[in-house]
Amino acid sequence: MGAIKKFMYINRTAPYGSIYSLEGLEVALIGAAFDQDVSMAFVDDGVFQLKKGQDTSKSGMKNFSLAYSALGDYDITKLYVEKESLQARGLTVEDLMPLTYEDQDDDYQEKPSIRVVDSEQLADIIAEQDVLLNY
Amino acid sequence: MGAIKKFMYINRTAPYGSIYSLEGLEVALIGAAFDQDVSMAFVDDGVFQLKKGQDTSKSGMKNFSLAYSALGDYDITKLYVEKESLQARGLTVEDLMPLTYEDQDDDYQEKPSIRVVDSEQLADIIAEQDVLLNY
Amino acid sequence: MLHTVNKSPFQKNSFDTSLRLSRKGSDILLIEDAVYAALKDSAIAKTVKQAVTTHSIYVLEPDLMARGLQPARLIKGIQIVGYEGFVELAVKNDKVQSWL
Amino acid sequence: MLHTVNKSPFQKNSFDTSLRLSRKGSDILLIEDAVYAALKDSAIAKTVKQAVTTHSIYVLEPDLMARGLQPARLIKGIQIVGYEGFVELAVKNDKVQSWL
Amino acid sequence: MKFGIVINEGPYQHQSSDTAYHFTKAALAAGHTIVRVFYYHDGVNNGNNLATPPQDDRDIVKRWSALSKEHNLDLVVCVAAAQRRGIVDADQAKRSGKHAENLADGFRISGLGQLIETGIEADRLMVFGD
Amino acid sequence: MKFGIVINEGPYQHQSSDTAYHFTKAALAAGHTIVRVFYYHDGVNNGNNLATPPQDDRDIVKRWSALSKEHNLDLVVCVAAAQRRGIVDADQAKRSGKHAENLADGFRISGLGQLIETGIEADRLMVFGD
Repeated sequence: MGAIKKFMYINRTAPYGSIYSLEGLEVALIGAAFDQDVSMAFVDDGVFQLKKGQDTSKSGMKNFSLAYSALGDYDITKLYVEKESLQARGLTVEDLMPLTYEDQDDDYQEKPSIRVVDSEQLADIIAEQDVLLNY
Repeated sequence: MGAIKKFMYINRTAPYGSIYSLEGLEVALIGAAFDQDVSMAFVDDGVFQLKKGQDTSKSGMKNFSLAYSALGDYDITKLYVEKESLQARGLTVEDLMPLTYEDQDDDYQEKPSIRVVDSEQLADIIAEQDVLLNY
Repeated sequence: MLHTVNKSPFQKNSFDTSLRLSRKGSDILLIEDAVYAALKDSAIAKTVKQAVTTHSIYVLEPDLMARGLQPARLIKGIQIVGYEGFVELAVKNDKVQSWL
Repeated sequence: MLHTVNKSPFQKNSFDTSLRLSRKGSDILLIEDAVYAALKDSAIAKTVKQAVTTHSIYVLEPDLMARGLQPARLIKGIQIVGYEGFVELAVKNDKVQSWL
Repeated sequence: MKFGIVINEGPYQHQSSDTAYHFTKAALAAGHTIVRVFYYHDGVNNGNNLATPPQDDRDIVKRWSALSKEHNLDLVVCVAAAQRRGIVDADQAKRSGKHAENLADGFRISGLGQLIETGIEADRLMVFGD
Repeated sequence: MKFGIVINEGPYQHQSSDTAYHFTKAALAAGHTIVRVFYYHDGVNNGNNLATPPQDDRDIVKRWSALSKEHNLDLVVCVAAAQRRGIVDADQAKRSGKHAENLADGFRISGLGQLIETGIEADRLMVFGD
């Protein structure tokens, strides 16, 4: 199939209000098997997908938030969170799930997957991608 | 069935981008047979539903804008358009289709159905309704 | 009169419109993604704090919980209700408008 | 890079985000309800006029026509394309991002 | 008190059908009556009995059917909206020359007049959508 | 040039499927190749062959089937999204114990891997949705 492509999943929707985030996560997990260069961006209400402490017991929906913890095991280790989106929502990175991965190139040390970037940095990262999918 | 109720259809979506406005108009036309006190409000992007000169020939969708002209014949004669929504979109009432009805209580004179009201007036009108449907 | 809102105020204009087109003294219930409007320290918190002084604002607990929002994070004066409370608000008010 | 936007800027934040997260010099194509962003004299016209100086902004003619928007009503500098032009923009740019 | 329920979005894609379901259950538990649940726009997809959601998730279509059975609820799918989107009962399938029907138990197909009637009969009309 | 097309919303409710259709036709007319049209989320409802839209409106499902036949397009419906929403072919109907299938001509059901493959194979991936 030729060269490795840069895939980015851009998440802009909150969880539960619509299914995009859940079905978007399913794409990311399946896509991990294809050995491409994968990253995810969390922008606008997408930052709420990573909020700690989700509990769907009273609303009867499927709580899929724990699946984000699996991303590291699937070698999806670049989770870009836009600083401006966090700030507008009164959140800090401490409000987010502490997602990590084991760095194979650094003696399997556990490192944070979440990288807070500002709009300008994220615009540059988006401009470097080959394939962009939106949830 | 008892007393006549005040039904209001509140239209907040633009035409064509989604089907709400078309299917909402179908409700209004069917509902006219039930002899209730019916009015419609056009708010936010809903004001675009009444824009003159819609032409779907190149986009292949169904042009349903002419059906608004039929509202008068169905005794739906109170079309409230929010002034603030028009202004925010750079529109004036001259941009809208000239919808009219024949006033049975005034020698069948042709009168305009569109009534531009400000937010505060519309809030009062909404508060007087019994049944509110949203498109 | 009861107004419900179900969209995030950061994403769509439904919450703004509910404030503009509801009379003072009305009840507003935030459900689904609209519960984010209740967050302290957000870019719209000032608007919401002001709204709490003119309207009675409620937020649906099952939707708060699903989204991981603790009561301590909410703007003061916003009241938390469950589905039973949602029904009670609809009974107490003589009409309901949904801002979608 | 081509960015497409399909939501009304009066209703949803997609257009704002497309401006914030696209590099200067990018192409932005307004389709579906996003064509309303091209209107002169609107509450957001100032932002759009500014964007025309930093980005190339296009608008899809079939969607303009469906909504009854005449070319004379558009902000100067916005270019009108058809579905063929949409394809050409996607060919010319090496990647495409859809702001929904 | 008599409630009417309107659902304008399909299952799963948006939360509307979930919220409407929990509201309806809570209203019934509080002793209220449900005049009718009316499905409009993509809401008609709540009545598609060919759905098989994952086993670890709720089954939204079956849940409505079960609630209808338990409380004798009138679940009405709008015929015009259903035709556009491919939700048909045996009668509709025959009329439109389709090879199958896919309307779930407890649902029936009827006209928009039923929506207006719900508004007239109910003390409160609750709209759930996107 | 090779295009991949992704459609995330069902027919009629949103314009996405219309825009994707006109884009696809224009790309084909300009001599480009369509690697695949992939239907995800409510987009799977574009493949429901039980739909009967009004005669004065476009028939979105049939239009995709016809375009597929004319240009030998690969129309793929995501299996997981389709199961949730009740879009099944004969094979899926058998597996999940359903009484009927409702997948339109020219469509096939397959996994999410086909979406990733489309992204890899296509020179440009176009996403249409809400």
